[in-house]
Amino acid sequence: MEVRLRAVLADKELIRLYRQMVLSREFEDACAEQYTKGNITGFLHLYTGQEAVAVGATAALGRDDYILSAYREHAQAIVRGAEPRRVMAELFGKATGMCKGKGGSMHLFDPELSFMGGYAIVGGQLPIAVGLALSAVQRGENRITACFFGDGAVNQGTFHESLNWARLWELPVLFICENNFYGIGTEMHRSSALASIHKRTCGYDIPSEKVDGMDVIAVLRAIRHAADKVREEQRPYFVEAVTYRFRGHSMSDPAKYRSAAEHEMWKARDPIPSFAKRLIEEVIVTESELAEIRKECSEEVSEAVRFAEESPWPEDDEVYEDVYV
Amino acid sequence: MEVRLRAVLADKELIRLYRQMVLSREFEDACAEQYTKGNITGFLHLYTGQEAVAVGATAALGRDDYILSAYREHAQAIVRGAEPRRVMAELFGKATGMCKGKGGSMHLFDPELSFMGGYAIVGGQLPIAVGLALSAVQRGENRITACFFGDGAVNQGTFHESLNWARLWELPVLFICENNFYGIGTEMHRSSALASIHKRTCGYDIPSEKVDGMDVIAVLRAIRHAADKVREEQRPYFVEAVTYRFRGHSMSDPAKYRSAAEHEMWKARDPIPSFAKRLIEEVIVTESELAEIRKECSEEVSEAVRFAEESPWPEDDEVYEDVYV
Amino acid sequence: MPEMTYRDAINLALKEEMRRDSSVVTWGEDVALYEGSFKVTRGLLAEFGEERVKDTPISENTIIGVAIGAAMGGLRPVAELMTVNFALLAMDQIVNHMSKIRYMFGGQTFLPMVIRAPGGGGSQLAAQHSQSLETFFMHCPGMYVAMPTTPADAKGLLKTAIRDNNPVMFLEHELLYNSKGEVPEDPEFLIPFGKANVIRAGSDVTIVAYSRMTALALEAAIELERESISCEVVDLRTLTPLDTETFISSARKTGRAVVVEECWHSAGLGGDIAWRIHNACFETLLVPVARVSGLDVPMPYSRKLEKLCIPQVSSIIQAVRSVLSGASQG
Amino acid sequence: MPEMTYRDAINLALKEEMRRDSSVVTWGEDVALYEGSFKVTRGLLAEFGEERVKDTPISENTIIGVAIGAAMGGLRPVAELMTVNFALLAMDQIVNHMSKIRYMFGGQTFLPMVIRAPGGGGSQLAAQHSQSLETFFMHCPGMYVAMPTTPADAKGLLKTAIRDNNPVMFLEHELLYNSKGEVPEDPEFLIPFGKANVIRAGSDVTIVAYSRMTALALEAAIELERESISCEVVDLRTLTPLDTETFISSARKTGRAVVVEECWHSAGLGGDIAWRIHNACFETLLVPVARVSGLDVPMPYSRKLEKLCIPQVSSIIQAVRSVLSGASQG
Ligand SMILES: Cc1ncc(C[n+]2csc(CCOP(=O)(O)OP(=O)(O)O)c2C)c(N)n1
Ligand SMILES: Cc1ncc(C[n+]2csc(CCOP(=O)(O)OP(=O)(O)O)c2C)c(N)n1
Ligand SMILES: [Mg+2]
Ligand SMILES: [Mg+2]
Repeated sequence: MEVRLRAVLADKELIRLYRQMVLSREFEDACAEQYTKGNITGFLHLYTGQEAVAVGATAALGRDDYILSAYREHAQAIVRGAEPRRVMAELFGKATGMCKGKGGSMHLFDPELSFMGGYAIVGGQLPIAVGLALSAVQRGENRITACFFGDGAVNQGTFHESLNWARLWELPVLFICENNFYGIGTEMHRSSALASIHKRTCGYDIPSEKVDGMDVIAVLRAIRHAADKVREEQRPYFVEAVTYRFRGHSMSDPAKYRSAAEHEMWKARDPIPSFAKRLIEEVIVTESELAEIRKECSEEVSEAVRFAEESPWPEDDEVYEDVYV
Repeated sequence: MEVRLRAVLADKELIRLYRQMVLSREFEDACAEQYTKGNITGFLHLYTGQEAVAVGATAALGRDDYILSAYREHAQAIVRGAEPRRVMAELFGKATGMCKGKGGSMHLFDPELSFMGGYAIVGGQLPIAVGLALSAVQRGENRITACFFGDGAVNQGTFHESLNWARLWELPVLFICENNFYGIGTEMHRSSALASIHKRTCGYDIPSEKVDGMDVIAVLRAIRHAADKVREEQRPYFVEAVTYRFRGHSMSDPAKYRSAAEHEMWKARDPIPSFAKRLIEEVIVTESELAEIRKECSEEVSEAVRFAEESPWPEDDEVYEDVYV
Repeated sequence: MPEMTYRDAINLALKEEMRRDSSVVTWGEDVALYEGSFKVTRGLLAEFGEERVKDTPISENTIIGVAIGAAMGGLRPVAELMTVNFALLAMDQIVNHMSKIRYMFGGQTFLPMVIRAPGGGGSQLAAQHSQSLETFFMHCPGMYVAMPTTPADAKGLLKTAIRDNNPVMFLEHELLYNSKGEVPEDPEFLIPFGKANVIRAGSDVTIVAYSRMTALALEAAIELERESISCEVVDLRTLTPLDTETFISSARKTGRAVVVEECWHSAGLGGDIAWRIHNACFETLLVPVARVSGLDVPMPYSRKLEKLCIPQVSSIIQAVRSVLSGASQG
Repeated sequence: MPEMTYRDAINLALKEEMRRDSSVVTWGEDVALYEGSFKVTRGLLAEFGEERVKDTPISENTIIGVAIGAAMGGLRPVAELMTVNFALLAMDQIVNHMSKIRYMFGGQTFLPMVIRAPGGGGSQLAAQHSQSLETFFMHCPGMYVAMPTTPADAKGLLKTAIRDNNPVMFLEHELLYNSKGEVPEDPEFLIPFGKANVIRAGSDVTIVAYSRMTALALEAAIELERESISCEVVDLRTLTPLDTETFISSARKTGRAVVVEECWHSAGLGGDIAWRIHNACFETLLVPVARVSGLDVPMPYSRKLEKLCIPQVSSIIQAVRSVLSGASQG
């Protein structure tokens, strides 16, 4: 039985979830277009299809809670509050970008938002998340650390070491595995001995659960519950969000390793229209209001692209800055 | 209820187990003495107290089965068939040593014995063991790979990666964790979130069990069973042998972090006299026969020391040999 | 001789060696079903099957460790690291194990294995995906290091690497995969290790380079020829073993040398090479050996900045001009 | 000034900084209860308690990763790697993360952290436990690298490292722990980074060294003085930042230089240093810069062989004699 939306959040907040998912989707679509035009270069990993995870999880976290992610993190940064235009400018490699054009798509970061970075080494962010959680505890800050990573990351040594460590030192880390079934072209059951990811925490005595990552409300509730546990008990918790990416791994991947049927099945579970349907069914919003939101998001993204296009390149001297303090 | 010894092995074999444990013990005692004299240098990690594990496990393995270990491996090599004098010469750094004096205490190796090495990086031997198992399968050889490691190694990334890999590729690896409760001075429950080591295999769907590592017969039976499973099913298996080292971590460690009571409790469970008692009780051997074995072992070890002392140093040119084929 | 890309030349070398010797096997992340992140292993799974062409978990240290064990057990594994940046997760198995096992076990075993890894910068992949780590591998004894520049060398060196009984780090350059050249069809075409290639003869200055840097040096040489500056370009081919003889005799002849390295400048391998020239040609060198190196900064994403960090044809030209004008770089 | 060992000087620096600043914390394998495998952290747990002095699992990559996160979050961690050999298990966090984070995030964060790691050879610990990996760290931009020789420098440099807002690789030498020297008691005694120390003045030849190699160079200089050979010994102190100025002006003055590096020769940092001297002193150098380096082999266990692999006083003396006789090394 699905929960009634109003039992979870106020109308305004529910609408905000919808807006964030749409904004994320629009943003990624614009990225794809700009990549084709050659304005965005390098690796570009889009989040299309997984929006419910970032949006639901972020809504369930406190403003001060730290968030870390991998390289598929545009949406996570934007949902957290990063201005789309500064993210887009970063992807264009412009001086006005979030990281002055030095990081690009895979390395968004904003300490003001407690958004502690996108990392491009699979599994690399996990020990760093544990360290951030430790600093919060030792500094007496009431913030937990939420760390996103993919199903491919669970076979890295750092996954093991970090889970063991977080539990051993009793640190408030919320591990969130976005299981989209593939690490590039390799399906999970071909890389993991135990393909039920959340069960892998048994070796560390860390409680875990699985949630439907295509349902923004389910994600929100699961993360809310998990974050509460982490905050109260000052111990790690693990959530596996089952989701799907509608595009290839990165822009250079046509994703031929997936069957059309599989793809269609998941497309039918697109988190955005399904949430729209619920919002309308529960009379929280009208279709025309949703259309208006979509239009606003689309405009915001167009504005972001314009801003990125018009922004200046970094000065040459910038290359030597930021190596050392 | 203890099993009757003769139900497990023939008398001759039982006596051989005793001899091997005594030889190992004598060998390590001689090492300690030669270290004090300055004939053995570098790190020296003695196996004293853990003999039942190497002896019981090796007796349960086939002659062609690969064995790998960490740096506390003198006994494992000798029990496998390495001549004590060649091991002692190695520890002296002499040209007649098992590895021509290049490896020393931590790097014994003899491919003729399928003894595939002592490794000094905690956890380093695990992926190598997986690779050896793979080669055996692909070459159609009916040998399994037994990999020893300590309780301290289970928190390394390689532990996780290797267990996952061995199960995923269905490789005949027998993981044997010698749990002596300490990694140098750090007690297991202070480094492992889940201090029951054999339970950690739950995340990899690898069956495991725990065995009393102070009882040579218990070890033999457990490893026999495990090795059979591995060989038949061509899948990994995991045994935790609970044991204790009677000395410090290495010669430079006075082991002050352990209480006298704890130490005494374990000393009372010394695998050698307790096995002697059973051999006598079950009328397999007489006390005077055992005394004779002890004398022989002691002489063999003295001979090994003499051999090592009298052996020549490697020639200087040897330093350039063996870097490349 | 047919023309083919560097990518296809590597692919062909793999196929030929796998056909020739059934103990040659390969694995890595996405090398089988996906046919490689850079499509270098295209067709391998189809031809050789799952037994010999395997996808792995994302566990780099273990990818290498399993190769070590398999090599010790009699296979000839070619392990792919998706990019050389991930070799940093496997330094334990590469440096602590692979390079030392034969020696520390007194020569009683050997490791006939190859690690293939694409690397280098220039595609705006930012700091964690743009490294040139050849100095690390050249620094560590106990393994060979090959860095081919041309498709023909890529084929010939990889075949030698696979047949060699020592561990070989085979470093490919991501920006060379689409470059084309003639490649001998002969399945016995091998290029020996430790033989640098004078890829262009010249008399005024010696340029020592490897991998993509050689390609840039060649472009620079062609451009400089218009100004009647004659450059001799030495392509190292393998960093270990290092053919000092060839670049030293070239530098002795020209009296001037420029060393081009894509890696970072500080403690970069170019320092060692420059020192070898200085040491051997002390009397004949007319000016100090110049170095053109990657900038000592993590790689920035923005293409405008990235360009400043990687040696360019223009920076090589400038270095050649400066050694010809006799100025030292400071 | 009190005399103390290098070990105690490091211990004192840790204690002083932990007293001064409660955000300084330390962890590593066996650093707390066991007080360190080399007893460098003696007394720390007793004085500062479990909150600030922690034992860790044997998980090197995570030891460093946790320090990175903690530093980002406002602590000032000093992470100990039991020996530098285990840094190879942590190269992912050290090179892919620690050294790049500030840069790739556009300067929005900084990592005030120190990695302490003892290293070097000479105790018959064999191939996996005897490495000198300083070239790796000097090669990688984005971190500082300190390698103290004397107890006073050990104290002063470690205090600077802890107060610095950049990541610092602080490399101690296992064979120096028991060496003694005078150490200032002043808790504000700091030694700046990037300032080499002319530890002995001389006029005939410049010896450039670091860590234990400086101690050997000093011994060599004393012995050579008996033959009226006057050596100037420059102790680099930090490899990054590198004080090129000091050794270049020394070499310009003496006209001869010997660079001593404990690490492997091929692509060793000594090549870069020798090149810098060559490049800057081209006109004034009388002979090629000589290098005394670790042998390009994995370290053998046998003490007879091990000795041949590590620079000795005698090999430095020989190199000095050879540069004075004008012979190049080839
Ligand atoms: C250490 C490391 N190894 C390999 C890669 C190459 N790589 C990038 S993404 C990826 C797959 C990761 O899959 P997953 O964790 O499931 O994340 P997803 O892409 O599905 O979001 C791989 C292998 C990398 N970036 N880092
Ligand atoms: C990667 C690595 N880290 C640290 C060490 C130092 N070290 C040597 S033995 C040891 C403890 C290992 O304990 P355990 O695995 O329980 O084996 P035991 O010594 O008890 O036989 C440590 C930390 C090492 N050799 N390798
Ligand atoms: Mg995935
Ligand atoms: Mg132990």
